[in-house]
Amino acid sequence: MPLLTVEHVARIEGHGTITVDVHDGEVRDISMDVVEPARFFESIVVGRRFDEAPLITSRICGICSPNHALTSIKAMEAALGVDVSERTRVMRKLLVYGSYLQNHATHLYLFAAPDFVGLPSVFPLVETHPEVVERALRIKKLGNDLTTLVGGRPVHPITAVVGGFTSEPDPHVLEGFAETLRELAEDLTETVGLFSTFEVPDFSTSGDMLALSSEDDYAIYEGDVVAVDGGWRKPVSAYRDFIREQVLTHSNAKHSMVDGRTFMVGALPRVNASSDSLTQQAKDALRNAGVSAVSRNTFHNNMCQAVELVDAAGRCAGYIDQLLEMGGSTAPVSVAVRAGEGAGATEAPRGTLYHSYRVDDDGIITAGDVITPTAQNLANLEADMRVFAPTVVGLPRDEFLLSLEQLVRAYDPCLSCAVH
Amino acid sequence: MGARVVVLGLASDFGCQVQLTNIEDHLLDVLGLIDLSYWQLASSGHMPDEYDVALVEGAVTTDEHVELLRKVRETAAVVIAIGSCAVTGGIPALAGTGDLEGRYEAVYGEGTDVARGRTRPVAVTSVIEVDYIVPGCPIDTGEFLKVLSRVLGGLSDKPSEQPMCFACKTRENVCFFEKGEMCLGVVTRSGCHARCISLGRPCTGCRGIAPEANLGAARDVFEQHGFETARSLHAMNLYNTNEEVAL
Amino acid sequence: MTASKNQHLAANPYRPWPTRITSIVDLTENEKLFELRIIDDEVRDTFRFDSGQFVEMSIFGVGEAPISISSAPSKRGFIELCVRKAGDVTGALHSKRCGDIIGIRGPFGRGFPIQEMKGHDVLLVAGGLGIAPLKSLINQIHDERHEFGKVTILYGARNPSEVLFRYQFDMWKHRDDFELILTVDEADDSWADEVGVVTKLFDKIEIDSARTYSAICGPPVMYRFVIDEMRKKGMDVDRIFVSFERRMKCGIGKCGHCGVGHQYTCIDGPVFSYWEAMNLQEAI
Amino acid sequence: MFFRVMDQSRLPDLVRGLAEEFEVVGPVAKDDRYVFGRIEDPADLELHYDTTLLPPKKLFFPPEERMMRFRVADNEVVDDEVYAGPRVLFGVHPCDINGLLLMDNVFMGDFEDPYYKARRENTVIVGVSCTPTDTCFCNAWGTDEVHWGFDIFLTDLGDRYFVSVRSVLGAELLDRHVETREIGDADTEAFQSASRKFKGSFTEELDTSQLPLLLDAKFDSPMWDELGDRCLSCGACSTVCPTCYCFDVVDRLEPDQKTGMRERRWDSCQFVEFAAVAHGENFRVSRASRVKYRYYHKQWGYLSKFERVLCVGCGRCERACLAKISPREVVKALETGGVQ
Ligand SMILES: Cc1cc2nc3c(=O)[nH]c(=O)nc-3n(C[C@H](O)[C@H](O)[C@H](O)COP(=O)(O)OP(=O)(O)OC[C@H]3O[C@@H](n4cnc5c(N)ncnc54)[C@H](O)[C@@H]3O)c2cc1C
Ligand code: SF4
Ligand code: SF4
Ligand code: SF4
Repeated sequence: MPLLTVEHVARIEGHGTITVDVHDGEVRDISMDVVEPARFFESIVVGRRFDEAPLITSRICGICSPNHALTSIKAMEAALGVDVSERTRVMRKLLVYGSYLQNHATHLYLFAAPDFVGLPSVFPLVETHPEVVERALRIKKLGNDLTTLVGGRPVHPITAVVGGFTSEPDPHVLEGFAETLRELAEDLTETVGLFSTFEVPDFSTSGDMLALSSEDDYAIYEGDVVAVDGGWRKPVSAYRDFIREQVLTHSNAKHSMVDGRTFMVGALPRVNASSDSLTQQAKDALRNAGVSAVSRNTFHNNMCQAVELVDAAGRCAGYIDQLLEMGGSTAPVSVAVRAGEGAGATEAPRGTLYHSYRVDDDGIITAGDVITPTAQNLANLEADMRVFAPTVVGLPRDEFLLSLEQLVRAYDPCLSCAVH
Repeated sequence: MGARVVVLGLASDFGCQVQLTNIEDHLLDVLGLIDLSYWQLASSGHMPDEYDVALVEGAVTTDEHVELLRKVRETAAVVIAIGSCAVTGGIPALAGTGDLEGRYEAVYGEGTDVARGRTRPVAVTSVIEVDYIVPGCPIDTGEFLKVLSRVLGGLSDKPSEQPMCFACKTRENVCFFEKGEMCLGVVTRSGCHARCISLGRPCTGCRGIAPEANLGAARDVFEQHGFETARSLHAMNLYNTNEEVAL
Repeated sequence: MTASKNQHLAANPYRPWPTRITSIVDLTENEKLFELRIIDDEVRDTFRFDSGQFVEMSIFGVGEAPISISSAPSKRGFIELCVRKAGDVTGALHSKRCGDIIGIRGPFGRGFPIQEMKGHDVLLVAGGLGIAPLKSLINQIHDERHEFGKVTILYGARNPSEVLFRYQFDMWKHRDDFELILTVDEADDSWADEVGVVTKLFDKIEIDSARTYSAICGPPVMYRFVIDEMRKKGMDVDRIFVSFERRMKCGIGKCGHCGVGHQYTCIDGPVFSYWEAMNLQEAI
Repeated sequence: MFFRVMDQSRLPDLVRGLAEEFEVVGPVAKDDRYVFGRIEDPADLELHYDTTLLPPKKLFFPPEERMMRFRVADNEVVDDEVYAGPRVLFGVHPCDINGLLLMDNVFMGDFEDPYYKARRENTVIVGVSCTPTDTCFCNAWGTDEVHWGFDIFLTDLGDRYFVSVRSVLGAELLDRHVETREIGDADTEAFQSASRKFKGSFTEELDTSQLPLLLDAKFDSPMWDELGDRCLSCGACSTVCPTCYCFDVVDRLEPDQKTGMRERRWDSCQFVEFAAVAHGENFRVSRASRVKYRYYHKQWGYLSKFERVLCVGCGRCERACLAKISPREVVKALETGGVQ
């Protein structure tokens, strides 16, 4: 019986396998198995000190580590009743955007783009399209530089701790960076241009879309959770009530549902939820790319990531101007250790990320919970595959499987996150 | 043609592999020197049967990992362990302390069988002999380039053997012990330019215990500054559960 | 002062001079003899050294290693280095071919007191690779044979395959103006000379301690035993000369690595009289 | 040497004036300690500092420094220029000036070190008097006084500075940038009483007699084993020492493996590989032998060449050493025969 598999799907973060059961040209079953081994993060934080949580959980994912660190910090601050300065909040937003620039550039150019030009990787483009590769590296470096500037290094930020930052960038360097951001705006717009030339299947996801949303900003660091279809808005602290996790037998990652439905998180849901808050340049880019702000096409996730890059550049330059003007301090506020429980969320490049902890009187962690974007997306991804596979099953085997891989990569999954 | 290189990830957060892509300024130079034969993160394709250099990231947590490593050791002339997970077991090895089964149930609930063939997590270096190490969580791209250049030039691995304080002093940091905070720099392998400490954060020991560290003397230092041995051991265990660290 | 003799060291004593390998002789499995020619005419023509001095041999990208000059000072235009493959730099040198360019800077250190030795009998004792610096002295004595009295050479190696410069020594064995005794720790069928450690050879030689200068070079463990034998023969402590090997990074008394007691091997040595060495802590 | 008097209110004029011609480096605050850093504004200058974390040696012999660039293919030096811009080092204490003089013996004696020399010759030194802290013991070596090794030296007399001028350049700079006046008897008296007060404020008198002899006589003393057990082999002592000059040399290739640079970095005799040679031989394997060597070299090795002890009593190593191993303790132990 033809059981087709793509083992260790390439150009995604982590190890996953697609298995399709095809009979007489008909797709009987399809699944995405996450074979990435579990590292038991929720269990290993137990018994560690409260301030070690961000450091440990940042190691869930080396790709979006700034988000894990910050989400963990926010949860811990909620548990311990710590308020941080406005300046710290602005710096943290910059750190999240560092993560966006790094991740979106890597995913779009290194992981997704080769599909559209029929290549196994981006490396052959070095010969044929050096300008594209150079642009990709420039954007990625921009993200790395921003993360390093604010967090101390590109992966696993050092300076962000419960209460604030242990070190601040030199104002001259910050100023220079804002300059660079403005100079590279062109690269970002061209990225949207490049992706709008790639044709994507006409497809519509069946799940709901969840994202953070806030009144006054494109919500990536704070806000409430909104369900685009469900039409509701709920506080992050209630996430364990509205997200239901279930353990599967075929995968090391759990699946999630809201209101009994699968759902999607990520750039597309964010744009759906907050398109009004995008910068003007980003709104223009979205319009020029011909993507509607209420698209339900999963494949448009890539385009929305590109649009978020345009948004990020303008927004970060603004944040830097704000930092240079505002005064105040990011020095960690002192933390009075006490027993408590708290949750936090940020929008990671791949979608909403939740952490929550309980600590005892000595500040020792007694329980931890993490729900990552990919863990939320997996059920929806499988549901999408079930709908999408029959539409392409007529293609030659390799092309059929590649189409499925393409759908997987549209979600930009991070499997080591999903399992953690 | 350059050396045939494969990049393999075991149980990890991919952070070190990401660091490999973070060599932006030199990525093209490096790619020009080697023949990158397999890298799941960056390219479609299958693991080849023959190659010269294997870069291994991540801790060993399953039987398949152990098998894979044995094969890698037989095939590759040079094996490089990159990152704390591979070098000392790092954060994933924390799960190896205490009741592994219990952790499994704590995360997945009782009675499910998801993670097949899992073993107590250990470093790559405790399963096979490696030729070069690039410690750190994550690795430093500069240090990686240096090691890679030694590999390509056929030179021996020369990781630092000393604790961090020397480098820390060259960066003119005020010692954390002077501020009443604990710092693991006194026992941790240097080579990172004391980056964390210079950014205001005490060393957490991600590079592993320095072979030349004087642990007995360090215990006295911790105690003299008000940190009981149990507390300092707990801190040291964050990245070093794999080694029997006795203070 | 040697430094002033060699003008090329004045501007930047750390700068190695490009030097071409003009010949390579495989001596044993791990040792090769390299003949080198400094490319710059002026530097080459002004390069002067004493037996017992060393150069820093440099391969860019790998590093430097201090190596004694094996050829005699009288051999002009070329210098010879006898190098054992011991690690990265020496390994890289071993993989070079004839015609390749490496770097050298020097000469450095204090060599054997050749002027003092003239007019006296000479006893030279080498163990293993220690023959490398002594070879320069031996060749110099050979070139100026009439300046010296009786010349005795004792040379020990671990086994016959590790005996260096055998072709040359085999020739000399038949000369009556050199007494040359070779020994190995472990012999094989091909070996017709002595067997046993080098100290055992002292029973076989006659020396007039009052008119003899001696030089010793070999692995650190050898010194004490050889010196005991010499003392038994009544030699003065200030007429016995030893050459030390210590780690070095500069060769010019700055990097601090080669400290031995209160001295530096690179500028105060590597050749010390035994009297000096006795006054150096941790020296022998 | 000639002398002038300068009102303290004039200090900013001098600093600003010097900054027009030179890069000015001086003590600035870092956390609750001090470092030698770039002075952009005279107000940044902290002349009432105790000791800087790193001594001024970092400005002449940096922790990491490129010696030359090379090309691999033909083993050729591409560039070994030393780049040393004109600089003023403002506000150096007598111990540190003496420290530089001791370094000069090594780097500017036989086989002149072009890198050190270029920076040294391009740096104007302005010294400043200090107040001993309880870790200072420069009085033990006579390095509490400084008679040369500076261009200008400012002795603090409260409202004014007693200015000693050592070099022609120092005189010219003073003349060019600040208003000073001739010294009067009152100034000289104030200067003398300041010196007396300074000399009287050291917390202890160290008995350093017969040190070299004691080092040899007690070479096998168990005191070294006790110190060795305590030593962390971290090398902090050598890093912060104004007179420790050991270095390592390493080659680094560019990622294309075609060119590269030879660099030197500070090293420490407290590291185990410091005295290791080929074939597994190591002349100082034990920590005890390494701790001992540091003092042996400073108090005897260097002395045997330059007739001075290689320590200026700045107390930096004592503050930096988490094991609290210090020259004072070693000297006392040698005198009395045991470690506390
Ligand atoms: C004055 C002097 C004369 C010498 N003459 C000769 C000679 O004629 N022929 C010869 O073959 N060898 C000679 N040597 C020894 C030679 O210098 C070392 O074998 C060489 O430096 C090892 O370098 P490497 O890079 O090949 O080894 P590495 O890879 O650097 O190291 C291998 C081993 O050598 C040790 N080592 C590293 N650097 C040095 C160093 N600078 N000095 C000593 N050991 C070091 C290391 O600790 C290690 O154990 C001499 C050494 C000295 C000090
Ligand atoms: S203990 Fe930490 S802060 Fe103190 S000197 Fe060592 S590395 Fe630096
Ligand atoms: S003496 Fe102190 S500072 Fe020096 S290496 Fe030993 S512990 Fe470190
Ligand atoms: S040994 Fe210590 S007191 Fe003496 S100069 Fe060096 S750091 Fe200062």
